[in-house]
Amino acid sequence: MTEYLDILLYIQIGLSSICLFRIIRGPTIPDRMVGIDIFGILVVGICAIISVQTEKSFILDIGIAWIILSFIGTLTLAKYLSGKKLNE
Amino acid sequence: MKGMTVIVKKTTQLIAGMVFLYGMYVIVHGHLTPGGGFAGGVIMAGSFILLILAFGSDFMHLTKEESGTTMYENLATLVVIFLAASGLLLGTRIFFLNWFPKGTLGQLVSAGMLPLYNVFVGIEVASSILTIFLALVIFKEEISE
Amino acid sequence: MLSLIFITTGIIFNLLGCIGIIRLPDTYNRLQAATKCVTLGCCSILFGVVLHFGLNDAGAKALVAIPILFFGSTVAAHALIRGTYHFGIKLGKKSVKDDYKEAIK
Amino acid sequence: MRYVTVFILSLIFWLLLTFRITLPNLIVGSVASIICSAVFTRFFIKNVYKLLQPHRYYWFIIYLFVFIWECIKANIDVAYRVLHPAMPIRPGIVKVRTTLKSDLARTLLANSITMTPGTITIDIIGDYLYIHWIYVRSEDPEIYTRMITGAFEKYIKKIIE
Amino acid sequence: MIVYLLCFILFLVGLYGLITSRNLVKIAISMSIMEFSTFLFFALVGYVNGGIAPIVDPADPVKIYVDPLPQALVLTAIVIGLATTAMMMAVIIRLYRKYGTFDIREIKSLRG
Amino acid sequence: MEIAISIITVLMIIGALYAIHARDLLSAVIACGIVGYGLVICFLLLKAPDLAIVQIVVETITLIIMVAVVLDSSREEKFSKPDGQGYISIITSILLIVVLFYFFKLSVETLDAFGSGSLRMAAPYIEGATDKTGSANLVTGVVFDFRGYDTMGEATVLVTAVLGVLTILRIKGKK
Repeated sequence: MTEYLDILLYIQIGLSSICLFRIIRGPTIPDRMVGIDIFGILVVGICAIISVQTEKSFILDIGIAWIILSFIGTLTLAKYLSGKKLNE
Repeated sequence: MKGMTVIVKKTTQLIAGMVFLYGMYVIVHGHLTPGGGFAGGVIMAGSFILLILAFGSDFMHLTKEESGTTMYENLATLVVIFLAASGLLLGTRIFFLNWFPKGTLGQLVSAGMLPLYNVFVGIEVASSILTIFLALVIFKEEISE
Repeated sequence: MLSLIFITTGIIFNLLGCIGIIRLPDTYNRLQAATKCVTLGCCSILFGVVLHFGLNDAGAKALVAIPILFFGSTVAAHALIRGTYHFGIKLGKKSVKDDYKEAIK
Repeated sequence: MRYVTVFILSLIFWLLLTFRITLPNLIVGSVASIICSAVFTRFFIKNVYKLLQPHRYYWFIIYLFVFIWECIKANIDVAYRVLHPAMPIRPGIVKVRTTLKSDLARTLLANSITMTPGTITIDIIGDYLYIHWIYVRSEDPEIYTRMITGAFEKYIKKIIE
Repeated sequence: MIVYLLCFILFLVGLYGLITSRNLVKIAISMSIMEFSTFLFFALVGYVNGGIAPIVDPADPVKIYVDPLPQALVLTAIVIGLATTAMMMAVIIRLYRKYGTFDIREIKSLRG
Repeated sequence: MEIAISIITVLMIIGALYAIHARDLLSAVIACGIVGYGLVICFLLLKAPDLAIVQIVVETITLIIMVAVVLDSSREEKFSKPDGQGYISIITSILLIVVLFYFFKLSVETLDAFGSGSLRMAAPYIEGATDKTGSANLVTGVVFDFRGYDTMGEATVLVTAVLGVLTILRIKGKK
């Protein structure tokens, strides 16, 4: 069972490299923002798999913190795109 | 129209309180789970940053002269130094003396004075991050060349 | 054993979403495929974690994480696609209809 | 009344996070919830009496099952379009009229539309929702309005309004 | 052993950017990358094979733990890195308001 | 475990190279953000959850501050062919990199193998921490009890940074 979860972990890390490919290759600015947003959601899955593998509950705390801060970061980038100052 | 769309505003109203409470959870459980004063303080500041991003800066009635966050920051730093020096008041010669009763390992009330340090460091970090954000983002128009 | 099935299903959905990031032609379609598939995949993985731990502290944390992830990612996708339109990115070559152009004039 | 509601919701969230009922935990949770309700009640939604009516929860559970079914259909649909060698996409932005009145109901409708087959909400102006669709199935406004919002609108009207 | 060399290569990439770039924001980014490689090296040195995270579970106390001392040092260093970055950004935005450019050599030649 | 960390470190190197060579400043900032997020995965795999949660929050705040700085500039870096001074700096950096890499390679050979616990200070801290501090999280025990002076210095540095930012930004510039 541990080896099976290891394989899933490697697959998830490989998927996050696809997001890096889109960040480097993407022709416009919004493509890169899509890449960093998807990367933030994928790592929550990595946290969940590690918490199953080690049977500890505190890894899920990091996952919840990651969700909240990724939301704040994406809102900042989206507000940049729509052409406003950050305080309007 | 001030701020972002209706969808972002309504969702932010529902989520911001939850973010603030989660920051408090990370601070208070700093000696049992990962986290502690620094991470929880930044998450608490993040809830206010979220509200400012969604609604614009007018709704909190911030005055341009003084926002009052630096006061909390300096007070919290003074309390941390006073707690560290409280070992000297008892007659010993040790700075950072942990003189509270320890309690049992793994419970919420344990580890002596470490939760108190965590709480005040958290308040200090939250107000300082919020001050940096306000100074760099909102009060930038005040600079005149 | 049921938890492993849910986790594997989530990984397969994540894989489809990432293939969508590579293959689809313009920004709007990429955002659609990626947001839907990856969000449902991660919700499925978290539900598998709930089934694995049962109802104790770890299971409750995973159960709290699911609605936060759901609301956060959908609202982030909405803000991002609106910003993309206002930034001036054109729709793709295959698109057939654009009603939003008259509305924001 | 709003303060009491926010306090109770915060305490429930705290107990879910910690998941142990002892006396110190209850005291610390109550203090944290009092601070949270004192700071954040100003920004909470206005009308909280609707949370006390039990038939809304009944409709909410039925809505949840409908929503999960639609969500799984959405993913299979997108997976088909991604894996097909010719990529059968036909994107466009359409305009849909809604009959819901309150802001919270419109927010829930927009979030639901974002997770269903091939659609993302772009903006709300007046009574109209602007939606990006990955495969525009028809050109007639009546037909696509019923296709997009038909499954959710009646449940949301019973839940919130 | 290959991990240590990759960590050093990350440090050298940051050093290359710090010397050759002329933009003030890119200089700040290069310094961030050098900080990252240093943190990674301290965390690598403290790892023990088969160890678990340094949080004691009272139920079964006999385990091998990862070394907690480098983690405490890096925890302090990350916070100081944030303070440095904020200070640097304030200086950069002040210079942009004054001269209207991020290029360090144009700023040097304006003088006055 | 070593293979996974190697893969992520290679990804971080590619991201860092792109961040340095990008023409657009906003792309450079986003690439720097993804290098920091990759560091968080390394910390998660290396069993350091405290560092992971602190690095997440610091990275996001850094991203917000950098976006706020880039927001009201022209965002484009002007391209100009490197002149004499540019060539001199490139040649200097390449020489420095070769020399430093040689010394690094020499010093790596004296280290122990990965995962053998090279530092020998671990045992006293782990033995004494649970008895002396009573804290279940050993890192918090070390930070606030054994190394309390470091933490006090860190708090002071943060206060000083805030005062410096306010002082720099509040001065009215004169014509």
